[in-house]
Amino acid sequence: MPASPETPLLQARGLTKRFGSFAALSDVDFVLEPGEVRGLVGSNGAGKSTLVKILTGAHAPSKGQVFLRGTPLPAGAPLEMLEAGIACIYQHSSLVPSLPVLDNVFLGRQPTRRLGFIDRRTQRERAERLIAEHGIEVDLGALVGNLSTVKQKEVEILKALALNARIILMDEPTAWLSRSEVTKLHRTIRRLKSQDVGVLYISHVLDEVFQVCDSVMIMRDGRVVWNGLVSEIERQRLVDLMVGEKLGAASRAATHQERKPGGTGEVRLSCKDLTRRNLFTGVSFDLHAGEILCVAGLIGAKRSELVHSIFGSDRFDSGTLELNGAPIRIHAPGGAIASGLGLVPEDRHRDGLFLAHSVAENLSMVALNKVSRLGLLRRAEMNGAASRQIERLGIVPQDASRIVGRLSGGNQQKVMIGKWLEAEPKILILDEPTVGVDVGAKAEIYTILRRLRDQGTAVLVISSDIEEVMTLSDRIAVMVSGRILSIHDAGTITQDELVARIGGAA
Amino acid sequence: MRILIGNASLDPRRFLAAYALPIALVLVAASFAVAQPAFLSVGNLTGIVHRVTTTGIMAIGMTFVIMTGGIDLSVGPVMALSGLVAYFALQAPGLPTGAAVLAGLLAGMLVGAINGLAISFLRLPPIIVTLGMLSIVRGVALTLGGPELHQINGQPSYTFIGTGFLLGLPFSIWIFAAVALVMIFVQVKTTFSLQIATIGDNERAAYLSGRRVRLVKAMSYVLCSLTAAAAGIIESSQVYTASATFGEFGTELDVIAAVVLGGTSLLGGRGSVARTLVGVLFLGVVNNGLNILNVPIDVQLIVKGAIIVIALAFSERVAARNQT
Amino acid sequence: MARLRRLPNLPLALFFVALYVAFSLLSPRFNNATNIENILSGYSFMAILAIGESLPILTRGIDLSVGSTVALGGMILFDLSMILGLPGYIAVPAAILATTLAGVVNGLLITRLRLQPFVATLATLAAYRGSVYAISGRQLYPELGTKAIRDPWLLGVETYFDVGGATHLDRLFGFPFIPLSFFMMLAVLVATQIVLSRTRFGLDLKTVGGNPEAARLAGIRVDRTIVAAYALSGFCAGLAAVILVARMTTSTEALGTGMELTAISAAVIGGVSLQGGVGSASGPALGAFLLGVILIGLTLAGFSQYVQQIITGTILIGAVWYDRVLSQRRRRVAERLQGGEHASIA
Amino acid sequence: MSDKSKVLRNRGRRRFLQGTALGTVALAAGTASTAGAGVLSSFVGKTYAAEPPKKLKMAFVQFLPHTVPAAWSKGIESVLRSQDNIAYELLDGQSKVEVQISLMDTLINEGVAAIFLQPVDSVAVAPSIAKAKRAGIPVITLNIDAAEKHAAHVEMSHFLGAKDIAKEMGARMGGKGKVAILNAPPGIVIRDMRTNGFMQGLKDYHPGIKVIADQAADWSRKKAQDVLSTILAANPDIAGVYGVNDSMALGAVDVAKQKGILDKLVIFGNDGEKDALESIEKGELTGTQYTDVYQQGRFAAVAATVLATGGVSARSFTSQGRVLMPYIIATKETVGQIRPDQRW
Repeated sequence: MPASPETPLLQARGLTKRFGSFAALSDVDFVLEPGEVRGLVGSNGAGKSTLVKILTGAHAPSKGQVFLRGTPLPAGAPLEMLEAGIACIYQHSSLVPSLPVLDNVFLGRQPTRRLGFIDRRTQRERAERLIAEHGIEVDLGALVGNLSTVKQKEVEILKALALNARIILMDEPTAWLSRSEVTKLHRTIRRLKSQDVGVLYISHVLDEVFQVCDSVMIMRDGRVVWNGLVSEIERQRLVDLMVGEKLGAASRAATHQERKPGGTGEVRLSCKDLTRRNLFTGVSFDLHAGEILCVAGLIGAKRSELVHSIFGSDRFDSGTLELNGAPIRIHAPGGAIASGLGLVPEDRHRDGLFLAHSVAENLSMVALNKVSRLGLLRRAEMNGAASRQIERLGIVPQDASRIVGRLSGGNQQKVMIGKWLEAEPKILILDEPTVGVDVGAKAEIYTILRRLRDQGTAVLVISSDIEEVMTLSDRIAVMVSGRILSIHDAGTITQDELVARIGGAA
Repeated sequence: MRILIGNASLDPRRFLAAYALPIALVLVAASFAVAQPAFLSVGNLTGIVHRVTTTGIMAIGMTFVIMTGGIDLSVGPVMALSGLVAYFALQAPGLPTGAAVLAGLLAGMLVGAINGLAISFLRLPPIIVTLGMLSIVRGVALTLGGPELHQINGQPSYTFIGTGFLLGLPFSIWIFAAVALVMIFVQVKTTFSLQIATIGDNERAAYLSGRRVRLVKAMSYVLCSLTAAAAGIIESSQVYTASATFGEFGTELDVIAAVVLGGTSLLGGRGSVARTLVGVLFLGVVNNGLNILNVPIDVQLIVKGAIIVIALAFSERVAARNQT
Repeated sequence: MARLRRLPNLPLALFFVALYVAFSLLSPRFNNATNIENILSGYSFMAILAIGESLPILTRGIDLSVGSTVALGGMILFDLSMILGLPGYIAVPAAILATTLAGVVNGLLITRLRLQPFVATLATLAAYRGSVYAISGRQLYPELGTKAIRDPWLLGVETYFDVGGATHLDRLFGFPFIPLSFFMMLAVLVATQIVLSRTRFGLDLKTVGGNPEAARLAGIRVDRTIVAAYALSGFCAGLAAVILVARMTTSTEALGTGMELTAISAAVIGGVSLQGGVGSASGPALGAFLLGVILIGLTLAGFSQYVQQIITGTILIGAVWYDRVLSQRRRRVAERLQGGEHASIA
Repeated sequence: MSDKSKVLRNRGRRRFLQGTALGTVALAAGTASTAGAGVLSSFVGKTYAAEPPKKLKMAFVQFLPHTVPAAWSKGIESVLRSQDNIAYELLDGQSKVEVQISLMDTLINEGVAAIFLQPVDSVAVAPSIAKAKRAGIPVITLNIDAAEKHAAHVEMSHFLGAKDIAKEMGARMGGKGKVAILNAPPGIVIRDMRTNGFMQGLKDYHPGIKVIADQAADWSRKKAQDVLSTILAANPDIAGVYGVNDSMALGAVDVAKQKGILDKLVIFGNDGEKDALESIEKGELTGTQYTDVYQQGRFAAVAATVLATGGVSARSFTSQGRVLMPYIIATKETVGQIRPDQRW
């Protein structure tokens, strides 16, 4: 039945969620109209994820009620929410790696014939129709686990579309997407708009919010602090509302900083045509002490593979690696660390953190020898080091014994970086250091990296976020499908030129 | 404090979570004591400890393996093997007892090394590797010693291990206590056990943090087999006999049950030797109580199963309640 | 993330064939009709058990209680037909119902009490064995211990079909008589295979094992699925019990001791991943018969009983290793094609 | 005491002699008349006459690795070794019925000349035995008779043995007092036979004696130690302990020694393996049911030889040969009769 003008498509009234004494969400109201794209922004821990969880039925609100076209929805009932047509694209994959794409698209709601037999034909037809409609390229037969992260995201979107949902929640949908794919996604969103689907769009990338959203809702400490049309608010004010005045200023300051191309001029690490078959070829560059070199490129340009090969957690077939002018061969991360390298990996949950362990334990895992003698732990020193890093990185809560799994994304990211700072590497490589991190934390991370640089550390950053590259880099290396296309001093290349080159233009 | 509940605060709910099992232990023990006062007699209490020495020592080693997210089903036959090797070493003229014991322990460690290599370097599923070794080691032991019982005569220094007394307590209990204390220290204080736990938590992250993941993992299996070997030697000297049929099927399950009862998750990542010991005592008390009340075997098994379920469900509940 | 392994059981099948050929060369008596008949009649029940076991494993669980459950089913059959003198067509369904319920209990312990499957079924392993002792007709009426079950409906399970004769294949070569138990195994195999590959339930099983969170978010009734998995495992244990009792014309309290480990080995050899989400029905069945072929083959080849254990263990590890090598090669290829992330270390 | 023990000794010896006689007679009855000769000749180590050209294979399917089947195997071998046309092998049932059955099938398919079988259960193996008969293969069962009639059965009666133990034990306890049984979990018939026999014995001869504890110690000496010391904690006034096998009885002895109550306890085992006999001689273990298991194996082997080579087809057995092994309740007084070469 068509939504009558006065009853909104989705309405939340006084949503409140308490965990023990801590209120993750307090008294949140909002409405979502058909064909509306509503942005939802806020720092990590502002309560965005909690809100999403309530809307998907993963959590039941402690107080408040959600209405679909005026009719109240049951609390904490995933299935009913789905059947009501509320789909969600999560930050972390909700796919089954061991199943083919087709099955994942219809996960839990395969069209079935009698006796719960799956109607393969209908399933495939519907999937193909969707693919055609939304111009998504994916092999329905492939195992999801063998797909790249990007493809997996597309499958997730496909999955949501397959529900022909009236409402789609997107939690950081672009976190792992390259620029071109983001635009593709936005096209999809506009199409959904035209089909009267309501979209709740959560993102830390403010540009996207301004590009795609009609209205925006700003959250802080579990409350909605601003709510209105995008046209009525300008970027700076939004940032301030999100992170509070102080941090806002910090992030402003972060954008204009003096650059030091070539740093101290002393070459720390130099790659001489590193090659790994089918991945990257003839990669050569020098990394100087006291500079930040950003490797810009699209996801899938094999930048992660490159740095893992450098770091020894993966191999390369040919080429040489020189450390301070002397050629070295690194076989395992242990060796890399011993010779002063550090690598902050891309996926903090898969590669970075010990979620069941305390902040202190996580922070000391790389520089274990610093907090131990003869294999004996020194808890005192461990906690000392921990509180030092907590201080330095502004990790909240300031509790070294807190289990990392319970921290917000931004703080987890900080812990992961802090782990490496403890080891005081001469060369620090960061792979997408600010993915899924809010503006405030971003700014802080930038400041940290700059401080490192100024202390003479050589910093290599891999980023798909053009803004980040432009903000952070002293020099920019453009990598396209496994090759370094060119290296520029910051300031000698404009954002648009960079975008063009990343796209593969000569 | 920290020994039992790591770095948990004194928050009452967490406290309860941490002490769910000890509390359950006390309750069960109390009810047995009511039903049969003799349960509390000094003799019986030391009897309980004496009974769990071998299982307990093995459970300590198993804790580390399970903390890595692995499991070791091969401990039973290792007991038999180490006992036999020690026995044959004792037959060698002029070989000191110490050397014989060492030989037995080495045999065990060899098995552990093979487990470790296969699991951490060939990356095979632990349950299958150790299941295979379960039958391999048994086969080796039987080829070595045959089905006969080899009596250990005239080896006072060897039989002292299992049957001697020191300050009024069985010597094997002292060994148990020593091992327990050392391993608690190792688990709480050393980087080794921290690495073990982190590997269980996120192996790849540990690897990328420059940890020598494979080595550490392999070592945990060596350690586990070592404890099994020690248990085997203790048993063989307790019964003046070495035989390839010792450590019969089911031993490994008892050991694992004790570890899990102690709250070590089979998914790895967290675990505590001290808690394992509580689990060991728990099972010991249950067995002893059921014997002392002369409960028939069928009821015994059912009750044992029920108690395990209840105890775990209880601590699970408490843990879940303060899950935020 | 569940470790990814595609599984055409091809490598296993090849290994099986290779082994079969090897044994045939080693001992003349191995590759003959009688022996094939022995393998079929001696290990079909184990295949059924392994298929059943693979369902809980698919959900990232494990069922250690199958051995005791078999004993439970067996003893119930024994009591019903020996003490109560009930005919097979009542006793058999009753026993299977009981073992299925035993499975349900496992499932409930895991879902309701949130126990780890390993522990829950470890506890029931003890409890069910205890129940077997408790209800054992052999203990209540010692004289029954020396009497055989004569119920035709029950013993009917232990019949053989002269397929060769019917199809005249036996004119070409010595064709084995096929035991009914083998056809039962085939039925279970086909049914399970269809359920796994074609039905919602099968997919839910894999989803629950492959990514429980995703399953929950997709609105799949995770708990119900898990309970069903253990129930089916219990059901298969019941079938196995029926076959065994029909073979032995009695049941013993010790029946099925250690069977769980054999079943698990068979399942894992058959490519069922202990990380959940990955598995088939044909694999475990093949694995079970592989184990049978090994035992019989080594016996015929005249290996000492103790050396046999060593070889069996080695083959078990070897099979998994070989499978791992292949799957890793496949994964690498897949990455090349997909241009995905670097091979994970874990 | 002294004259009482004299009585016992005499009784013991008399029974032993009876037993041996009975044994040979039974053997003769059970097998072809040539068997007697076979027995003798094979004992003096001559090879059996009239060898067919091809090597015959005989196999022993034990239930699980243990001293008793090991000794049987030795006994069997000692006879078969002397006949170079016979190959012998020992197979292990891994204490699993299904494995034992599968091994039977395999041996039948292999067409062995004879199968020695230690059945886990008298009924469970019956179908396999029937199958062997159809294939014309004689099956000789050891200790546990099968429900299916077969070639020959060589047994030491567990029921009667346990019954005598109860009698002997009661006599030494003066017909009253408390007894604890160190038992095995159900699942092997022997366990039931012995337990029932023992209870029957107490009922018949010493109704005054109470069994106050019957606990499973899983055939294991270590478990027996723990279980008994637990039982003792609750009932310090126990006067007798019956271990359903020697290992468990010896476990009881360990405890008694350690608690220094050896003289207060009457401890009986069952099987009669050499460790137990030693312990009896040392005056620690009170007694056990002994039979010459080597001999038992030899009898079986002889029967098998006769059946396999004597042209007697397994099908033609309407009544089965039955060798009742003589046993004695070995105690400090009688243990002396057991020659070193009879100790296993």
